[in-house]
Amino acid sequence: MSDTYTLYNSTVMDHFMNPRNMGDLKDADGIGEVGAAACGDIMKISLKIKDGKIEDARFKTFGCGSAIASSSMATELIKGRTVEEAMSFSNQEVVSALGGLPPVKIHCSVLAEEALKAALEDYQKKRPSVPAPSRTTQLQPMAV
Amino acid sequence: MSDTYTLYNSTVMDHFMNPRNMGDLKDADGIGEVGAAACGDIMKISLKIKDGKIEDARFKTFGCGSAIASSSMATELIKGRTVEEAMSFSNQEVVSALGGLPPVKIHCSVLAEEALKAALEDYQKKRPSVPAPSRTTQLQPMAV
Amino acid sequence: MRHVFLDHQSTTPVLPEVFEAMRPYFIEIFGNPSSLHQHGLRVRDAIANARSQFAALINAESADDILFVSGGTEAVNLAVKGVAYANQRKGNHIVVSETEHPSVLSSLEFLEKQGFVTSKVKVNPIGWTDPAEIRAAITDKTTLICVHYANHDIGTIQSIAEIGTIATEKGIPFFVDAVASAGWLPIDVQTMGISLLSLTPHRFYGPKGVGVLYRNRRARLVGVQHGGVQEGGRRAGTENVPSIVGGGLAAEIALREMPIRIAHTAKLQKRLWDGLKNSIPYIKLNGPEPGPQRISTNLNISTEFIEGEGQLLLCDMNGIAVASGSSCVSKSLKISHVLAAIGLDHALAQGNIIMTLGKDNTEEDVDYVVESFQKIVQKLRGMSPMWDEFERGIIDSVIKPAGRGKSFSEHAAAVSGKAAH
Amino acid sequence: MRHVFLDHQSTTPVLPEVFEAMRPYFIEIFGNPSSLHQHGLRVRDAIANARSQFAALINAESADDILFVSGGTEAVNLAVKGVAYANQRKGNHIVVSETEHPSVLSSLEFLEKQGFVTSKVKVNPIGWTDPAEIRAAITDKTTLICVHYANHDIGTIQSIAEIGTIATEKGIPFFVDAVASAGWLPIDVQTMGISLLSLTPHRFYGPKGVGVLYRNRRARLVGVQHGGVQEGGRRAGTENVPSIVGGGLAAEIALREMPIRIAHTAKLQKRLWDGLKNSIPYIKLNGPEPGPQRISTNLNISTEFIEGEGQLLLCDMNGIAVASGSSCVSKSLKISHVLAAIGLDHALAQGNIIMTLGKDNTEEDVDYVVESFQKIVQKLRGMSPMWDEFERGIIDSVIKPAGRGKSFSEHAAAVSGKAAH
Ligand SMILES: Cc1ncc(COP(=O)(O)O)c(C=O)c1O
Ligand SMILES: Cc1ncc(COP(=O)(O)O)c(C=O)c1O
Repeated sequence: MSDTYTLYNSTVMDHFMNPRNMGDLKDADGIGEVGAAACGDIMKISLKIKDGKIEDARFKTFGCGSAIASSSMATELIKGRTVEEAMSFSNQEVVSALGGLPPVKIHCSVLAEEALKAALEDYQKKRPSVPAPSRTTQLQPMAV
Repeated sequence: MSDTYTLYNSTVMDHFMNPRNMGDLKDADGIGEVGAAACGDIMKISLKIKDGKIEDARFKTFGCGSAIASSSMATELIKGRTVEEAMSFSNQEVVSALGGLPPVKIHCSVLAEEALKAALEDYQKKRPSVPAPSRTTQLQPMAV
Repeated sequence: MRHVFLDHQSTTPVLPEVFEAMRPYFIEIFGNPSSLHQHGLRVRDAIANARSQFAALINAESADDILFVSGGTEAVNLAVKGVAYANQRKGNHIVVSETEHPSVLSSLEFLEKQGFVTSKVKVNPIGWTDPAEIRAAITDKTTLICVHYANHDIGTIQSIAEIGTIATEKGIPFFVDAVASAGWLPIDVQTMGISLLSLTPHRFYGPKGVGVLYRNRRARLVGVQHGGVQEGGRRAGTENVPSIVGGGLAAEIALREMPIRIAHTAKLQKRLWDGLKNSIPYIKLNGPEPGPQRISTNLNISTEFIEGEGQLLLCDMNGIAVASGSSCVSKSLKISHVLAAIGLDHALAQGNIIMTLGKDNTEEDVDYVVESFQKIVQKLRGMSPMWDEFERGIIDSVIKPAGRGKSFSEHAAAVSGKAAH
Repeated sequence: MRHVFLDHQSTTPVLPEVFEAMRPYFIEIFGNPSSLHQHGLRVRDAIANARSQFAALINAESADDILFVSGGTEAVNLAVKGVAYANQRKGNHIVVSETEHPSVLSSLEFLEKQGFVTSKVKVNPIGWTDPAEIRAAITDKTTLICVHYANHDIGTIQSIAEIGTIATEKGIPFFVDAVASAGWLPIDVQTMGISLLSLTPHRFYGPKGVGVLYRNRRARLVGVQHGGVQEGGRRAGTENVPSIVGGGLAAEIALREMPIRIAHTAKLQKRLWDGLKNSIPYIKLNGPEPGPQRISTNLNISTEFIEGEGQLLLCDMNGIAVASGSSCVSKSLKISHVLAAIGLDHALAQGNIIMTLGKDNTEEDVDYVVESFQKIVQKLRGMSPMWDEFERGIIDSVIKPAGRGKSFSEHAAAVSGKAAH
């Protein structure tokens, strides 16, 4: 076979094969770990925040290719944003940046949003002056 | 295509393609015409009988290949037999002589037996001294 | 000996280019489309392409409206049962024309055992279903209307667009069995108001082993072959990839060549019927005259005083492949229900021959058939007691009654002791 | 890059000689077997020959006991529904093992809506159905017992002959789904007491588009695809002649080569599992150990702390084609019901990978897979929060519990706010 056939588009495959920001952050300012009840995926995002700005982000994901790609993309997108901006982050951004996901895999991008929001919540818990992030979905993320 | 594929075996095909004794007999001593209710076939057998012996037999058939072959074969088999012998003629003889017929076509051989018996009946009606032929099947042939 | 295939209604050979398109999918590209690796993903693309090719043939709104099944019969079964079951809460009544293919009628018989009710709408003597009678048969429990496009036996073209208008107006799903017409008649499911449509490419130079059910998204349908979630959950089972790929290409070619194929077969159809009727007495055309009411590929004739199987066999021995709706030819020993539905005399039904033309038939083929068929009829009439009795004035002709003797059927009933069926 | 196809359970490529056998049936010998002329009669012979070849593969009493359908799924649907409907007056109860293929279970769900009742017999932790439990489930209303021969996911071989003895003793038809085993396990329907058996040649180097239902003459069966009177009235629809012909040859070859194929795959199966378990920690074999209780082609493993789709995709990117029963891989987002039935922890079901061997796999292939898979697991564990948390003692391993931390499932439930399913 000459061509390569893929389940996901090339952007998703690239983020799955070469994930950006994979790992943990030492001394993270906020950590969120969430799970998707639908399929059992688990995603963890760690943030380094300085002067109200996300300086660095890392992820770890137990899940399918699109879950890994979604967390990779989400961390990419979020870096450099203010906490305020990040609070209105939506999974749609991940989907568009990835050039689309199969319908059955959209929940992976939701998981990335949830992990990010959980990390921001965790950050706020430690710094109660910051307002809570807004929710764009119904899922209940949970910080650990 | 090199070979010829046929619905019936080569004996049946031969009797269908080159029927023996096809036609009518002038001044026949007995004529039987019967129809198969099952499929609408019609068969007519004419006999020339002399000194209690079938000297000649002819058929005409409206019906499928196996009906034509059955009447051809039946007239062949019956020629030279005494009326008495002919009275116990059975469709099984036709089937064996033809080397077999598809199950759904066995009724064609029955029709040949019936046509023959009807012709013998017709002959007897004209010569009441001869005993009636024995029936091996339940079908009701009818002389015309 | 010349070989003339005149049984294109039963099946057609695969086009060489269609075979070439299929070839790699047996050995090299052999994957199961459900697999998530290279082998599976690669054939998914091929199947998606075929879906678009079939969608184009019938002008479907979307390739997603094309479901792949194993053949024409399965497409019909899925349409009829799948819609009936899906709408079970709304109603249990189905309106159908009486000359549908057995796949439609037997599916309905099965459903009747489960409490569904069908209304069979009669056809006129050329096999045409009056849309007004379809409308009249509809009740508030009707959940499906089934009318085929062209009849498989006698070639009658039904008034699909008119029936489609009625169905749309009433909001009832309309299923059109186009197995005998797809590839040979233009189809536009959108303008014709068709909700579901069945076809199979082995009727237009594509492979066997695949059928298509078109269904628009407004028509509810549940699967009837259960198992995996192939075809959006509406048809379980590993897809027959090579046939799907080949069928798609056959559909593309059929769409492109349709005008040529129709014109060619229409010309031969006329030549054949003219030749036969001018050289053989007591022969009748069943169904409409060649023209806009009849599919260009089909001729259905009855030769009086002789039976169909004999004609078929002698045609075959002369290199001519034909079919017959006579009872001797059917496995059930019954005449074609279509011939019965148009009220054809039993004697004529017995003498039935069906000749169906294809793109590769020639004028020389047709002339050879006319010449051979004339001799065949002559030979069989020479063997037939009925012809003899007709000539002797004992029985009369149905086709051209001369007012003498009794009818063939009366005669047959008398000699068999039973009415013909 | 090396290419290793390890998904023979999903489908196999057609053998070159099988393709050659099929080739003439597309263009030259294209007839419809229902036709009474040369073209039809010629393919009848070919189909009869294929029937004998399939009969030999399973030692059927007679070639007449072989029915051709469109695939494995249709064979299963016909067996289950066809026997259920045919015996409807005698009873409405069906006994089935809970690890049957979805084609069996979904057919039964459909029947349940129509008033049939099924008893699902549990399997033990390696997926084996105890014949005693089958016996215990039988009632005087039981009209069918369904137990597959080898499981499609975990390769467990069922005690068919023992269940056959029970079925024979009780006079109940016994249907064996052999789609995952025919061609790879010896089958003797006569000595094993099998009344009906399903198979499809695309699992043993034959074509797609054809399935076989064996049924002995004592088993009553009605058709479920309605229409023409093909296959003795039990399966309507124009036959897929090329696939039938090719399938027959594939069956003949499979029978001849079976001992070699079994020995070869059994050796590779052992080498592969040994290689994997020796190089990768926290990996588990699902189903029986390689040996007489497991089909020689199947390995089903769970790699802890990582998910199946990622493993599958990385395998694919390394040229290795595999399958997975994880929920992310299924269209329904559910883990394989077989893994659920053997009580596999959800975390392990998520990490599931199915590798199925074929006759053309080599030892080099196996060694390449072991080497690559080790790296793949390492890469994915490096990305997995679970692996990290396991290493940090927050969660425990299911495969080798160390008595520390909570379980993966507890953890997953905690972070998702819901129990895993
Ligand atoms: C109108 C019509 N519908 C359905 C079918 C069934 O198609 P198949 O035999 O290809 O399954 C046929 C076949 O003759 C047909 O002519
Ligand atoms: C045990 C079993 N039965 C039935 C089937 C259905 O076969 P097919 O997909 O070929 O129709 C499968 C397919 O995976 C199977 O493994």
